[in-house]
Amino acid sequence: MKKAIVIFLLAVFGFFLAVTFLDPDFEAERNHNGVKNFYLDKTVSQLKTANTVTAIVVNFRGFDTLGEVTVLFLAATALGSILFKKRHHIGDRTVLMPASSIVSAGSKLIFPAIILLGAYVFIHGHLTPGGGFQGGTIIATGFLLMLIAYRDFSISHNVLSVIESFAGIGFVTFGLLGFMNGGTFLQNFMGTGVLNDLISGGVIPVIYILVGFKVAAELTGLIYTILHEKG
Amino acid sequence: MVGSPVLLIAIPLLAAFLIPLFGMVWKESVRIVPGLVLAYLTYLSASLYIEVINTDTIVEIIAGWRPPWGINLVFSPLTGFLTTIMTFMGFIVWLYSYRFKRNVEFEAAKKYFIFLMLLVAGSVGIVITGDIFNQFVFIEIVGISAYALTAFYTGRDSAEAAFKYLIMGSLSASALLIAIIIIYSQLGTLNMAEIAANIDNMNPYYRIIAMIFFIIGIGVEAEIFPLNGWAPDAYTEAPGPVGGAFSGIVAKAGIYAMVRMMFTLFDIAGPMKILIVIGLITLIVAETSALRQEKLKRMLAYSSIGQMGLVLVAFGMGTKAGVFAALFLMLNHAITKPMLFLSGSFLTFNTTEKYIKQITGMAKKMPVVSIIFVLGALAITGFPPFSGFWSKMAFLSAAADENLLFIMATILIISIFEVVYYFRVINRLFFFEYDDKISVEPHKPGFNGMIALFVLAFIVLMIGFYPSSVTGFIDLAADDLLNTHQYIDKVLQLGQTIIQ
Amino acid sequence: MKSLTFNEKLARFFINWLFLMIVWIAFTTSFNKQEVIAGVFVTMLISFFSIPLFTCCTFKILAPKRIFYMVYYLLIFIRELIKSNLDVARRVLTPSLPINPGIVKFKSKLPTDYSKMVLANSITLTPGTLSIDIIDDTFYIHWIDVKTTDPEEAYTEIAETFEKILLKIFV
Amino acid sequence: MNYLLFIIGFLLLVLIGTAVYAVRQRDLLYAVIATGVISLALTALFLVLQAPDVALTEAAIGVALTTIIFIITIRNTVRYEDEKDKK
Amino acid sequence: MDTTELIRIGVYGTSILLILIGLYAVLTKRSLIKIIIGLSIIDGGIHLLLIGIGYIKDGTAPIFSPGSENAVARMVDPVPQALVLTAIVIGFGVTAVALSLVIRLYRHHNTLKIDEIKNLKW
Amino acid sequence: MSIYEIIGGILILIGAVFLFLGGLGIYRMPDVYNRLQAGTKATTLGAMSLILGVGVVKMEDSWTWIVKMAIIIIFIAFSNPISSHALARAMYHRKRYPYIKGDAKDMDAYREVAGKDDPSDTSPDEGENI
Amino acid sequence: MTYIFYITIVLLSLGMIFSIIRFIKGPTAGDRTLALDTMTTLMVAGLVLLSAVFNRFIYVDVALIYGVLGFIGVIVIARYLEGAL
Repeated sequence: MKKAIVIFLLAVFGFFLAVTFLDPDFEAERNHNGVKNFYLDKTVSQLKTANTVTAIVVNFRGFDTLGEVTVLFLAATALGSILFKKRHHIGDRTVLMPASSIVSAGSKLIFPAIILLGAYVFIHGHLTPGGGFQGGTIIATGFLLMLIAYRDFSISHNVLSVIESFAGIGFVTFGLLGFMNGGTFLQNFMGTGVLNDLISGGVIPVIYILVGFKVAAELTGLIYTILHEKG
Repeated sequence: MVGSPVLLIAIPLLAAFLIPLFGMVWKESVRIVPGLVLAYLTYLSASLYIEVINTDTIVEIIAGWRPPWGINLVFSPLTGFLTTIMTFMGFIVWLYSYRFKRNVEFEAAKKYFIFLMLLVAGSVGIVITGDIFNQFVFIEIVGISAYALTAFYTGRDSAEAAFKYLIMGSLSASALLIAIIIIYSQLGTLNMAEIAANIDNMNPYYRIIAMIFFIIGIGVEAEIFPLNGWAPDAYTEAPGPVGGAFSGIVAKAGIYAMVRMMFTLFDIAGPMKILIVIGLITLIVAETSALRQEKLKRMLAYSSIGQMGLVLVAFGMGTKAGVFAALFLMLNHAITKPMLFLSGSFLTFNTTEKYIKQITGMAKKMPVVSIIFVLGALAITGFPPFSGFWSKMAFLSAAADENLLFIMATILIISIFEVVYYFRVINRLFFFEYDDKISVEPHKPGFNGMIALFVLAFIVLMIGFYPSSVTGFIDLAADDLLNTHQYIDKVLQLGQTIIQ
Repeated sequence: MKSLTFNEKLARFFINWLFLMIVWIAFTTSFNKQEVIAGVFVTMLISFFSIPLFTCCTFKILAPKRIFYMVYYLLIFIRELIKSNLDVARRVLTPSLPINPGIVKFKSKLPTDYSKMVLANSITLTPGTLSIDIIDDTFYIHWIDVKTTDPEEAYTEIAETFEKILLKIFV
Repeated sequence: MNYLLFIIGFLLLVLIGTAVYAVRQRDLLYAVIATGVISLALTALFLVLQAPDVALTEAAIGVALTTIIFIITIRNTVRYEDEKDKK
Repeated sequence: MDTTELIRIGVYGTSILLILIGLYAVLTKRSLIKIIIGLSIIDGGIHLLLIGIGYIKDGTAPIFSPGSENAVARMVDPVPQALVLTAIVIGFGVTAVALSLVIRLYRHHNTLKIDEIKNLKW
Repeated sequence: MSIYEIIGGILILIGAVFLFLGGLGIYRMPDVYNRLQAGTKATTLGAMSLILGVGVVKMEDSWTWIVKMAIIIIFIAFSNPISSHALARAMYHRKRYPYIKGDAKDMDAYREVAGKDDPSDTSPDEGENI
Repeated sequence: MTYIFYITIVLLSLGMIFSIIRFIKGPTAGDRTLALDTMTTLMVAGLVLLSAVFNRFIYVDVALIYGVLGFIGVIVIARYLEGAL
């Protein structure tokens, strides 16, 4: 009975959504060339950043990114707070049994390459797809591989939180530096260089690198916390 | 220029990232730094507010791109008014909980204060931002801090309340995103002023669909009727001061977002009636539920939801008097409800259930706290010499101007309900004998907590005896909200003066 | 983990640096001055922190003889890979599924984990065999078409060609 | 241009099918693996719709991180939606 | 009907279906983990919808790599992509918090069924 | 058609065929170990060949493609066997019985895996639901 | 060249369909994970092919990352099945 009601409600809801989005008018009445062309134009001419999405994420809508980083920070902190237990076993292992020697040898071998891949992704955030979030996530995934392949691989929570704090402070500080130099928060106050060079885009790659460090530290901490959770 | 609105967001975030570092060096700093930050925010927003009133609305652009393209923050008489209240209440809640968390471990205390600070910062962000997607991000910040704060205590049913809140919160965030998608695809912009200026170009059908999704999206924070199922549980299960923070800070931000959306974004006459309907339903359902609650905090939570409904009804009238009454009600509620929560949580200290019967006869053991509780109850039910009276009067006269007799009658009946359930508590508090078996163990309230309560009581009395001290501010704020064209001009004209 | 002498650390650091630099160049696919300089710094940092981790080989691996055997191994490996794929194709496409699977084991003489890993990977990718588990020196192999169950014969059949070359590379 | 239509249509079908499977499956582990497939199809779809940044994000988050947090939750709770599903 | 139109309808339709499937899971399923899977399916649908908004005929990614500088006219709208980027990361954070709450609930109630966890009224 | 396109096209086709066979293999084979055998081998070679083919086709324009393809090929050749080994080992530790034709009962190694005396009566898709 | 591309796409889709059938049929978690693994590899090949078709070199990064991370996802599930997590 409950299912029937739910399905009926969903049908109504879906009908409205379908009428909205599948209507040809929905495309026909669209009117948004201004923003897109402005962004594409200014990204090349002023910011000298090849990747427009990066330019939007870090510069035009940089405030969102600050909020987003904060959301991740909050999520990692909240995870620690929610799963908090009073007795804390120091000798807790993340995994119960050792992995096969092939898996552990392979992870050891591929781990630096994964970290390098992450670093590559966030250093080239303004040139190729990707950036701080993606790079940070890749690095965290690398740590995840090590954590599940080795029983005695441990990361210091303090180191993680120091990295995280410094990256976050760096982000806000760069924003405030723009505030002091150019007049607005997060303003691009550094020289922009030549399009498609590694050193271009002014403050954008710097902020994305900081975001990369921060996301990597946050996600690694998150995984580390949740892996230590034994039911 | 004393500072910039952007510091209202940047400073708490900076501090949140700094606190773990400070905590490694000096443990006490995790309690002190958030307080300093909140005090600074209160100072900053108050001084900005005064500046705004005397000169002109501040529109802060970010990253050097003018409004239609970049994100902008708007610090107007209205947002300044709300921001000042919210930061001040954040400071009060911090003050109250400063020693409250001393018996908790260091790690937990650190997290508690980070969440509290970011809750305030996120709510301020919701209010001052001028960009709908940015508002979504801030709603998520508020949301996650609120989930974490709700689930703060282990051993209660807090995780359940938080989970309920989370499900509703993320569904509503999805609805908000759909609304943003519709608006962006039709108008090609995310800036509120630009949307407001171009809303007439939008197909009315899509406009209504987008508006419905917006209402669903913001309704969870604003505690409107079908979406407020989380509120009573979350208020009950969260630590005492957090209930105050939810009702005094988060709900205000939600209401603001809703009203800004209705008045500025979708400036249509008809849907205003929606607000009245939603508000009335919320009000009636909440107040009748409050009548049969046995737990103190749950009762306060329902009362808080009811007040939000009242505010929405007042906004729904759409007139100057109505908006004035609504803002006045918001101010009152923002001060009185935290006062009730804070004193109530002193009265039921260290219990998990917080039944009303547990405070039987506590007035003799903790007279000062009890008197403050009564003061709050009287203020919120609208007894003459206190602040609530003036706001209810403003509300009734606004309704009378519009000849909304039905609403007036409803409000009067609801007020009787309120009186009944608050007096039930007061009766137990004062006119029953203290009983060891059911009542809680009285304890000595902390010094800081008492200061927080006294400050609130002082404000309630001050507004009660000199309502003219705040009506001027509220009047300006109401003008600001109603004047959509001025908002659009202020935001977009700025763009023409600072051209990249 | 036994502690390393300074020289060992240095050797590891430099070989890591070399390999990671090659990987970096492959990632960026550019010899632009800025990219290379950035790469030098980044890879230096990573190889410094991965000194205790990345232990596959020392500079010995760069001796010409070993490189020759590596290339030789690669060629044999590719031949076996293609053979194994044709084998899979034949089995999959034959309607009657001509398989006779089973699990056999044999002992290997390879010394380090890395060489065992290379052997196991090669076994997995060569005709009809899949390494299932390694316990100390014993390899457990799933064989799609069991010819023998004797460990010695299985060894000759499955692993001998690879292991001979691997011993020359890694020892 | 028709090949694009074919690829997109195929991926969309995979997406819907896997979503239905994930919702209907009573073994939570299988449902979690199905979310991995959803994320895979979404990644390809984002790339085809010319959003490599988003595809990268979806790939980086959907492949391992979402899986691990879901799996840890399953490990700490129960694997089946209903105890009687356990064979 | 031309190809772009068909692609668009397919993408929108699929996203709507995904949203509905996810909502169905959230509303009817009893297992908490299933509810969260439903939430992530909804998220996926919304992200797809948002990307579909930005797609244009013969589009290419808004990245000015060497060799594609003159493709500006064909570039798809970058704004929805930036929004989705933000939304994906936020969604991941919310999922992590939700799952940790599930672990807490299981610790407390020893069940995942939503109708057995009702100390509070739903 | 240049020589690059011809060679690259052939490589791509070979790769596509093997990838298809990999899919078919995991569909047709009777138990998880055999599926792993077919799946891993065919998809690894298929993906390598296809990616190499793309690199060769693009070699006409620039050398960058082939370098990046090479690194992808190395990663795939390295990681695919490891993941299937991990999977096989997981099955092995969960005592998943391999499918065996009637006459191969007397293998010691098999007993070590299956831990059961008479495996002949287990059909491939039965056993503990893992 | 176009025809080669079409044939390849069709073959990849067929391989994908067979993996999905295996994924749905099961019967064990190992089979499903194997299907996921196969699909990952197919997808890496497909992404490379697509970036060649769109003629954007930078798209290859997506395939690269998918290739590297896909195997970690499989190892995570395998480790869980092993009982090690």
